[in-house]
Amino acid sequence: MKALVYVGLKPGVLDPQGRAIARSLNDLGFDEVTGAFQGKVIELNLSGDDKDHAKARVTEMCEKLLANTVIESYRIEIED
Amino acid sequence: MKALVYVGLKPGVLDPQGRAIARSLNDLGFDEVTGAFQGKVIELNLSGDDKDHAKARVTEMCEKLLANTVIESYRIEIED
Amino acid sequence: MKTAVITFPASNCNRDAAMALEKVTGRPAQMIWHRETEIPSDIDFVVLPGGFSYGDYLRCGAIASRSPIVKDLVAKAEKGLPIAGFCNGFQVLTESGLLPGALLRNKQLNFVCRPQKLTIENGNTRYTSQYAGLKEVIFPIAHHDGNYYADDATLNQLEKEGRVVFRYAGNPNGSARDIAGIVNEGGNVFGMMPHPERAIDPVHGGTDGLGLFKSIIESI
Amino acid sequence: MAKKKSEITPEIVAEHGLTPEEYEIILDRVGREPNLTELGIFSVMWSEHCSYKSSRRHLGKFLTKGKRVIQGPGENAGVIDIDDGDAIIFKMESHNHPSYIEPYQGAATGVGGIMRDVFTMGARPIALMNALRFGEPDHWKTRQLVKGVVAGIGGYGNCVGVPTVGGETNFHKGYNGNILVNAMCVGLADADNVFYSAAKGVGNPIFYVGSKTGRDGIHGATMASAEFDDDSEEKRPTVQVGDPFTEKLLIEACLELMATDAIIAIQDMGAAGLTSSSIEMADKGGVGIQLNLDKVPQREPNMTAYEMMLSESQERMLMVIKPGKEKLAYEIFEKWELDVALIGKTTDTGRLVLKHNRKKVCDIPIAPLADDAPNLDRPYVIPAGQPVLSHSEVWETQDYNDALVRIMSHPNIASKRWIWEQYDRHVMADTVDSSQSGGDAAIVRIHGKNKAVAITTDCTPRYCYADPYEGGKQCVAETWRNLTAVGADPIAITDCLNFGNPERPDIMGQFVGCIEGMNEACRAFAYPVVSGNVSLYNETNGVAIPPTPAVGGVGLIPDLEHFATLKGAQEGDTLVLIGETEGWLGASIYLSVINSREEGAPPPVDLEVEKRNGDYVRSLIRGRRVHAVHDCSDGGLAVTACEMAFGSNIGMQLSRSNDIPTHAWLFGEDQGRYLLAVEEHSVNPVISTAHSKGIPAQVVGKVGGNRIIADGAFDVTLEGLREKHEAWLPALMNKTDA
Ligand SMILES: Nc1ncnc2c1ncn2[C@@H]1O[C@H](COP(=O)(O)OP(=O)(O)O)[C@@H](O)[C@H]1O
Ligand SMILES: [Mg+2]
Repeated sequence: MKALVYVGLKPGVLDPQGRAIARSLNDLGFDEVTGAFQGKVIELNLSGDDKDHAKARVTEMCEKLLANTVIESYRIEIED
Repeated sequence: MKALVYVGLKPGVLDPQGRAIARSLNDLGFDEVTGAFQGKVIELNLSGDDKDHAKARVTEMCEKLLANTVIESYRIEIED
Repeated sequence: MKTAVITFPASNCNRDAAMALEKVTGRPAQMIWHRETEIPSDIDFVVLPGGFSYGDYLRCGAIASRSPIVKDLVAKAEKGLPIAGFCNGFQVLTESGLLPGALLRNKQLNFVCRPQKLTIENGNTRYTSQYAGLKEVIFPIAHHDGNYYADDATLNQLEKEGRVVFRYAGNPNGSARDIAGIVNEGGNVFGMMPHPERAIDPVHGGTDGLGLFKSIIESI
Repeated sequence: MAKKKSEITPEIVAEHGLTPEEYEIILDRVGREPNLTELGIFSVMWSEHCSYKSSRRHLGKFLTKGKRVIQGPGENAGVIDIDDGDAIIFKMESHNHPSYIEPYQGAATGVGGIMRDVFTMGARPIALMNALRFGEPDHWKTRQLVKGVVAGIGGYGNCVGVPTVGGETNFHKGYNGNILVNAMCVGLADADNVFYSAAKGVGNPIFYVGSKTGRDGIHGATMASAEFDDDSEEKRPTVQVGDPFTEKLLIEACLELMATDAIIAIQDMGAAGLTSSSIEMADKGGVGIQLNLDKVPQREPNMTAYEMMLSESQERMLMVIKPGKEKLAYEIFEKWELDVALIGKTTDTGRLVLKHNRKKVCDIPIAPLADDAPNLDRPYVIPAGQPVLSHSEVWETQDYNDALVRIMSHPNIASKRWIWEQYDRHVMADTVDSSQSGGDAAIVRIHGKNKAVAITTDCTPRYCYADPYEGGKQCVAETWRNLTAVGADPIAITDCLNFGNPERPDIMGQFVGCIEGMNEACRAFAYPVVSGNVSLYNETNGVAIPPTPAVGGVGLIPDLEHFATLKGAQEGDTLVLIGETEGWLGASIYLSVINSREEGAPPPVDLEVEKRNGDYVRSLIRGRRVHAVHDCSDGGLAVTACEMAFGSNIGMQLSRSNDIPTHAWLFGEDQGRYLLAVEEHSVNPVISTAHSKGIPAQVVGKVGGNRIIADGAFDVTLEGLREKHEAWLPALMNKTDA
């Protein structure tokens, strides 16, 4: 099984990397870009095949390590 | 419109970050994790409403700035 | 007086911290490997050193903060053990929840290494009492992720309780309210991005860091 | 049965960079047709990068011995004795081609590689330096390259926790298609616990430790020896990625094991990875080696023997362990969370035997890989020197304020703060603060002692281009002068010889000329070469880089109570210039910035005068006769005075002491000179003692105020000039492409 964990800064937390990306894109002539946000995807290979169980475990992983909930929120997708 | 750009290391390129994450998860008792890979997601807010055009433009952004095509590959999703 | 420095994989200011402690206490500091599960009960002061624990992978300090030794550290912090984290050590302290907030990527995005002027905001803490009214010090900074963030409520509380110990005079990294160093409610756990341990010898270009170590050692 | 069709076609031989004649030798030495793996091994061992085939005979000319030399060229790095049982181990290496293709990773892995060369020998790395050359600032690629290279150097060194204490950065159109990234590492070891690479003894276990082997960098060594063309983009996937975290663990683990007596031989896996490390160890130890490739930690499935042997995955070491110490080795490496495996043993066959999937996939004699490596005598023509330019052939500016500002904010003179503030310069807490960032040489204290090493890198490619022999001399002399200027005894050098295509006689002539000039300086100063590296084929579409023999010099400050930097000048001090000023403007910064001309003979270096002047300056520093010292180099007296003013944060006033034309007086680049800030009461003794030794010395100005003034020429504020000096690089880097 595979889990995809998307981790991004919470709204309201300044994202200097995202801002720099938007600015550089504008400077490169991509005027249509009105904002950019940078987040992480963590792909996990998991043994086992119980998707619900996996989801619960990955949630625990997020709370314990993968995300810092002071500044970040996360979203999990489980794939086969 | 919104574009999501996923950027990850090409297969075969060393991913030290992913390795450290997998190890740490194992240490925390998540034995089911057999591998981890870390990538980036960049979310772009775009003006305009032509999706095909947007896709072409975002591809150009990836080649010029968002991905380092020497070691990274990317995937683009356009949303409304 | 016994002091200790915790070493994580790729801590790299552990020796610097130990030298500073030895200079101030006259005794070598004990080095504790992160895999240990207990801080010896006779240790009076613990430093979490700077560096790039676990390569700064995932988030700075995140993986280190889940090390076995940190569990015991958290327990002892609650009982009042003085603990200071500098640079990466500060990141480990916020990641482990011993100090509020988080450290984000520097606003300018680049690593920055320079002598940095700081104002002493609270000269009455266990980490500043020996500065005897001095208002400004210079410590080197050297970091990529030193941009202090906390929500407004937390920041207001820190300020109200006098827990903002140092502020940057000329913000080098985008930190909220120019915050450079803070203490916990109990006043025993302290964290800052600058490196006082690199300002203890004239060779370093200044000795302003000594006051910080003297303060905490004096208070024990 | 029909004869098996030949697997190795002439095309395959050519793709491996081997000539038909070289292939004939291989057929003879192996005694049959080699398989692809064996051919690959010969090809990397005989590549320019590993065999030094174009350069070997010329490198042999260098002075390599001296009373402090413990180990000269031939090992991973050079070793010098700095008394009290301490040894300094250092080397410089290029990572030019990879850095052009992927600047961040190319530069990062360059730093990683040079550190491994140093800690392989038992030293803890204590300082990093970097010598960088980029194309024109407004060339479309330059900014991206600067950004990536600087981030890569900082990213790696900062993480490992070794201070990057100095270096140099030049911009010139000659590097538009080939940047140079040269990294130097200095380490500290116990003089009686230095480790070498000779795998002596039969039946000893061979350990692999560090990161897993992947497919990265395959053919890196041959790429580093190939000229670029417009298809170079195709070669991209071979770029390696560095992991400074693992490097840090490797350093600590190796040093921990080295503190026991478990290691017989140790060698990092650098260019040509497992191939060159195993073969060098076996060849030096006079033994054979047998490896089971199934045991090699692998990152990807289905790797072939060919791929494993040629992979350039980073952060890997190979070592021969004493029998019985296997358990200890495992324990230490596992503690540091590194991959470790026993992959083979030394044998008495003199052959390299590889097994993979239970089959023998390689069985070749080791000696020919080293002994029969091509040693070419390429034809060369040393270019004729350029004519000497007289003062009147160089246009004199009518506006010296403007000229000064233009020179102080010129790419090659402007502040490089934007770069060095991204490097952690103090980690390890032994960097002498006042020595770095713009100083002549960085000073790093020997941990726990009151002595220090001084380190500098220098090269003036425009001089080397104008006259390789004089330029070569000057590079070595400038490092010697920079070490002297901080009060150190210069001890030895490392070098990184960056040139174009050696198959062209004019390029080969630059190479030979530079080496001969360097060597003459080394002999004059008893200042040997103890390690180095050669990077050839720095050429794109037939355009070669300017000849760039970067030199890294190391000196000793026996007592940290006695050193100098350019930062100590004080109000009321007198400026004294040591050395003769004729006003040499050929090949100068003034000529290039103000006249837009790059021509003329470079300033000659009189090695005897250089030595005499330097020894005197050092004695003044040791006798505490001076507040600040700065050597005169690029841009002459004016630039030297401005830099001292910035460093000391105080104004300077230069006054005429001769009657040469103003531009030559202020901007001439005569060699062997030092500017001193001297306390008033010491001025007479300093000058009269100099004169008694036949050393030119004269008062050239005063320290004080907040302006920088030269009589009859310029008059600007210190702050205004500093602003221009500081602004150039940030402005360049913050600009974005239109
Ligand atoms: N220009 C040079 N001057 C002096 N020694 C050199 C020079 N180039 C290479 N050497 C020496 O040749 C040996 C092989 O160098 P190199 O192949 O770069 O080693 P490695 O691959 O281990 O880094 C080293 O001992 C090095 O110091
Ligand atoms: Mg080597």
